[in-house]
Amino acid sequence: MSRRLAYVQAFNEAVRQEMDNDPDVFCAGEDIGAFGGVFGTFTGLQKEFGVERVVDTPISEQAIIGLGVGAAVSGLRPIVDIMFMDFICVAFDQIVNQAAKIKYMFGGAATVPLTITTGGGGGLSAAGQHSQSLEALLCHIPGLKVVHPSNPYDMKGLMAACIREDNPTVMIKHKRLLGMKGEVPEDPYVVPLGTANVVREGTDATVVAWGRMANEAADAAEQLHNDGISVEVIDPRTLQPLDTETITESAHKTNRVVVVHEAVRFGGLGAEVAAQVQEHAFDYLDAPVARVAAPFSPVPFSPALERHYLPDVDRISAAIRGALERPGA
Amino acid sequence: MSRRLAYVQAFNEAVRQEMDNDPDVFCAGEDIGAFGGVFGTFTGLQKEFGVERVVDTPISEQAIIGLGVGAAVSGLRPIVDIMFMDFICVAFDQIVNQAAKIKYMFGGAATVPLTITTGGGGGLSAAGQHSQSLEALLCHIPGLKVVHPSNPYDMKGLMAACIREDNPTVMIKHKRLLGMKGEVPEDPYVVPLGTANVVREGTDATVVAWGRMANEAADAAEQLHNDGISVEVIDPRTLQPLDTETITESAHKTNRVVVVHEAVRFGGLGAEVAAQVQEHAFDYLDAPVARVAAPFSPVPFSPALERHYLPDVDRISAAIRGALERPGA
Amino acid sequence: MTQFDRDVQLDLHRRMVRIRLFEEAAGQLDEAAKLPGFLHLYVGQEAVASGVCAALTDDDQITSNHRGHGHLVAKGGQFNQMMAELMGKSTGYCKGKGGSMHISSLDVGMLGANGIVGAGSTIAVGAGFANKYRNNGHVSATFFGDGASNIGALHEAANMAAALQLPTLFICENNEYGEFTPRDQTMAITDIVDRAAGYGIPGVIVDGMDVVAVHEAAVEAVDRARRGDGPSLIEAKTYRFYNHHGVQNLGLKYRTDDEVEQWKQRDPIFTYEDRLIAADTATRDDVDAVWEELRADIAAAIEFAESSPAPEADQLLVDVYTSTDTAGVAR
Amino acid sequence: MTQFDRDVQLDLHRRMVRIRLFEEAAGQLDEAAKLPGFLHLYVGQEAVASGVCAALTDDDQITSNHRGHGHLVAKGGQFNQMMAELMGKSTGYCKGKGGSMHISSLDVGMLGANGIVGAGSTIAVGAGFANKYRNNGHVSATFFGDGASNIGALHEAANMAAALQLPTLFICENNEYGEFTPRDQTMAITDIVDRAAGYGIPGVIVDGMDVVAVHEAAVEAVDRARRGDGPSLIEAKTYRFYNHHGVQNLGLKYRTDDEVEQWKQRDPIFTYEDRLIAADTATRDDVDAVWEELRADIAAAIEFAESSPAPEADQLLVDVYTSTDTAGVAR
Ligand SMILES: Cc1ncc(C[n+]2csc(CCOP(=O)(O)OP(=O)(O)O)c2C)c(N)n1
Ligand SMILES: Cc1ncc(C[n+]2csc(CCOP(=O)(O)OP(=O)(O)O)c2C)c(N)n1
Ligand SMILES: [Mg+2]
Ligand SMILES: [Mg+2]
Repeated sequence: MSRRLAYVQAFNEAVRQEMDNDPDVFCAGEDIGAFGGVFGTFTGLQKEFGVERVVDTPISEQAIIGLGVGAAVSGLRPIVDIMFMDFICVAFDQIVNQAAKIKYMFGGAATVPLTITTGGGGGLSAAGQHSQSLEALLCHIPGLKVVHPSNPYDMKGLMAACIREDNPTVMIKHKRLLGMKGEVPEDPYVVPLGTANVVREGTDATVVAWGRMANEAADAAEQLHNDGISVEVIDPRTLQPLDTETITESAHKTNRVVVVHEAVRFGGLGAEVAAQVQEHAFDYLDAPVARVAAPFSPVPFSPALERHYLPDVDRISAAIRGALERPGA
Repeated sequence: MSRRLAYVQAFNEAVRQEMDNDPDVFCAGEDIGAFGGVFGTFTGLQKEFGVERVVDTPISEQAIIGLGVGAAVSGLRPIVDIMFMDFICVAFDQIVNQAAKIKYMFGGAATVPLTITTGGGGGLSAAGQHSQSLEALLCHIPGLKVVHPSNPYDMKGLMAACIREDNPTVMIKHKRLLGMKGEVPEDPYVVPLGTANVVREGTDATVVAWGRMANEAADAAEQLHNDGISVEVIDPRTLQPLDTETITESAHKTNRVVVVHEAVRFGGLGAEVAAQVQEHAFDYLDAPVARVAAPFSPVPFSPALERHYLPDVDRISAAIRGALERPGA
Repeated sequence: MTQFDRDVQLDLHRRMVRIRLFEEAAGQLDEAAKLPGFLHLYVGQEAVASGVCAALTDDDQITSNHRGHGHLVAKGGQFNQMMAELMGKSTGYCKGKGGSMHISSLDVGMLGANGIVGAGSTIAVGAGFANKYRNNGHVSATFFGDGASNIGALHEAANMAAALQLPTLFICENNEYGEFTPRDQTMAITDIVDRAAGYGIPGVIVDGMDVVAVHEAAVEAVDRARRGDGPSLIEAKTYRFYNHHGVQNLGLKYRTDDEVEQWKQRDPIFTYEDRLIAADTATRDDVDAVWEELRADIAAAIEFAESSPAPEADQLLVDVYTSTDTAGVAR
Repeated sequence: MTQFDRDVQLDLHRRMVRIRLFEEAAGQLDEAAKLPGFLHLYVGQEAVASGVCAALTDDDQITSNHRGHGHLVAKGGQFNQMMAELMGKSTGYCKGKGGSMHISSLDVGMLGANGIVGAGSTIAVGAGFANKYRNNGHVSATFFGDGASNIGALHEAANMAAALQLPTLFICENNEYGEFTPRDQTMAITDIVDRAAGYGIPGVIVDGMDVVAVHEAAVEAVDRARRGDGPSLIEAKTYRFYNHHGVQNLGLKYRTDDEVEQWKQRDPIFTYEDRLIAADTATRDDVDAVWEELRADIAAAIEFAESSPAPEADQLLVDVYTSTDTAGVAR
């Protein structure tokens, strides 16, 4: 059965169902227990599963991740929450040098079925330390998997996949999407990691976009559709491993690719997508792969500035039109 | 006057001369004082400048960076050392969310003339937590500048530039280059940040490579020269800001570009270079921008594996030959 | 409180009232949806920032946390630039780029609120280092909460300051909660001051609702630091009257109405006013005049902020780096 | 030492000798340039790992630091796989991918040496959490140095363990140096145990050159943890006889020959052997037989390691992720 649920509820339901299914799943993080998490993502779980399985922790991000790593290596399936994505920097060693590498460094002997959840993205006037999109940092680290759902359906399925996954995963919840509603099946299901979603088919250009930007891209495609431009929109959903195949196929078909993300352009994941596309679709491309992203500055506080900072429908549309200006082969 | 100095001595001389010149310059880090630093980079400085200006710290990377940030905002010009580049992860918040952003978040009121020095790179069988090349993480952060010299001359000039720079810089010393000798002028000089070095001119292909890989690329170019292939080698030296202009010009001339780095390929800085080149030289390229980099795994301990892990002359040559296999326009 | 001059006693009062009025105004604007972003108000804790900052000069530095308006007001921050900053205007202290969580004014030695719990402490250590390096007799102080005392950076900062004998004060505002979680769920100790011995520095507990007690302890710690005797820890037992962010408790039952009420009985400003009047240091009229005068300032500041322009789009990439010449810098 | 059975007393001895022989062999191989990478030897500190690990079972977990061979040997690690790992061979505990700094054996509950100072502590907290979650009566322990006690992760780990009342032991091996810098330059306290009160956990100092004293303290802390009474801190005063890495002091004058000599007089193995013999628990011959037997094991292990194959190139991307199906994973 399918109902309309909010993104935040879809997250919550995935956690609840997986906890129901598997007594080894537990949650730990700041204010997630009695309070249910500052974004409401853990609402009601402590009441249902008890203080042993939904644990309020001290403000100690390094120890929170370490708790997860140690418990995972010991056979549990921890879900540990880092409130804002910006705070992964505080626990970066534990994520990058411990969680991600232990399996390899131990010659495969360890398994780290750890899910790290965190709230990313801008648009809330939360300024430089509470608005970042740092997915590129995580995707560069062998051993991690990274997901960033753009809608309630993917949220539930990806979160379930993360919890069942035997490798450390980072689930990035977009703070601006928490209230977004959509159809979500009641029964547990999984969106397999590493599979992109073709949000909309098209023939003139491909847009690759994730998180909230996938929705902006879909809106841009809709807008351009009215002008007779057919845009294919691909939401990778999983950022590491990236579904290169789906993106490449689309590039072969449309010959024009635009990548969109909220993170700053320089060194963002869009660079990797562009590098891959020009490699795998060199002979097909009629225009350079374009990138729409934030400029090279910290996220500004003032809404007047943040508005210009974040990519939006107009900038995406303009980039697609730009790519289409070049004559075809 | 110019003499032959080792890379490590060039670093040391730059620090000494800048400390001589400016009483606001001081150094702090683990084992850098009485001991001179585990790589010998700070040898003799405490003896010369005293314990007040060359400070041994506790093993507290967060506080080491914070010490630098606070002292810099208060008007000093700190050089703070993070022994191995892998350990920047321990202090990542202080680098990414504090040092890099304070100026912007404070509306420009703060100035952070901080130099962070650290030892990067593999090839010493130092395994997963002491061998990484994490420059891509830093280059994605607005507010930071990042340098990575490939030889003694650049080391001295870049280090002096970092110390005199009014923004936070990260100087990555390559551990395998410490003993490398080269001509170094005795008088103080600066290699301006943001200027690439055309190591070798060529017409058939461009290789962009930094750190130890710039030298491997030069060797590959020499090897191919014997086969009549003319390769231009560009060492950006500064990775942030990147000298896009020099790279683009070269791409316009040679029409084929290979990027080389020690970091893992996915999400590495090579992706940014490739994305920029295909954008700025789309109509000039005869082949996709190729990337030679480490595969997607932590750095393995065993020399038998690390040998296959790190890019080398042969892999670089093969990539250049691969790019040349495609017919020209 | 007799050991302090009347001027000092009245100054302590004035600092607290300035904070209270600023925070109440901010709270009202927030409830009227006129302030973008998050807002962590300081109401209830005024005695701590006031008592400490009154022991400092403009050349002494402080670092703060997410709950930073009170610290900046106490350090001498101006209402106009503060209010403008909260509204994201170009006339704000941070030109609208920092907002509530990054409010700062280097002119009065306030090296920033901070959105990362505990991160300000290491920066204060750096400022302390600079003071010692220059032998200028200045001190730095860092404000942090009970919750922050559990984060690694705080530990490293305290030990670093102790190891290097820096003139740096660690001021813990123990308000018994980190966001919505009570202290006893996040640590096995009651008093943060128990950690001082582990750094080899002196530590004292003070009543954080008593501005004189805080000031006394701060003066002693500042003297000690100026003498070159190193850092110390002051734990002020205090309470925030509003919610973790914003004003209302939103019906969240993480603390009881009763508990809140009991602390409100000990309001740091009202109880202090009673003492001032009882000791004939001030009359009720004197005291009321302070509120009145400052209320006018606040009204003017809101007016100033509201009529100030938002930053223009061309300011977006200004001040990422110190040189305004961003040529060669990535976009 | 009479409270421990003869078996236990001899077991403590045997553990120490195993460590000493392994480390001496590794040191010799290193000096002969036969070991790749860095090597941090445990010689001098044998009583700590032995005394603690003898109080644990295979189901109890430990985490370690860069100086980790001794901890693994004491926990029951096998010479063959250890020596092979140090040589980077495919038969090593980590198949040659981890080496000295990441040596580990989950089979005996050794969750890894660690190249990041302090990082192992939080992982031990996670293991402790799992034990409590499963109510299985097992405990975890983490070994760290005096230098590590100044890093943030350690602080967070200790507080987290205390707050959640986890069955986790914090074993500080205070050898008075972090690399080449003496303790008194990096902290203002002499005893790390002074930090226990700040977490609200018990802390004791033991003579780290006395394996029985260490074992006594460990047994008590383990009992406490198994009873559900939470974590504790044991500070063992000890000394490393070799350099920070490798064997020689390289003429580095960060500590005096005299200081080293004085500590060597208190060699944890030789002094213990004297006590065993004086107490008639063992004869000189008994004791010598242990060395002889284990020397043969070491020789065999070196032989095993040297004749083992290096990992093949096709192993490079194996075990980055748990599924061996790396399709779809970036290269
Ligand atoms: C590193 C980090 N973790 C978590 C947060 C989210 N957060 C903001 S304030 C806060 C509570 C802080 O508690 P405390 O230090 O006691 O200060 P108080 O709010 O009580 O004044 C938390 C958890 C953060 N900003 N930074
Ligand atoms: C985060 C981090 N900082 C610095 C280092 C470099 N380092 C390796 S061992 C060591 C000294 C550790 O001292 P201590 O904890 O006392 O252990 P000991 O070596 O004395 O056994 C240092 C600084 C590291 N590995 N990790
Ligand atoms: Mg608090
Ligand atoms: Mg030590």
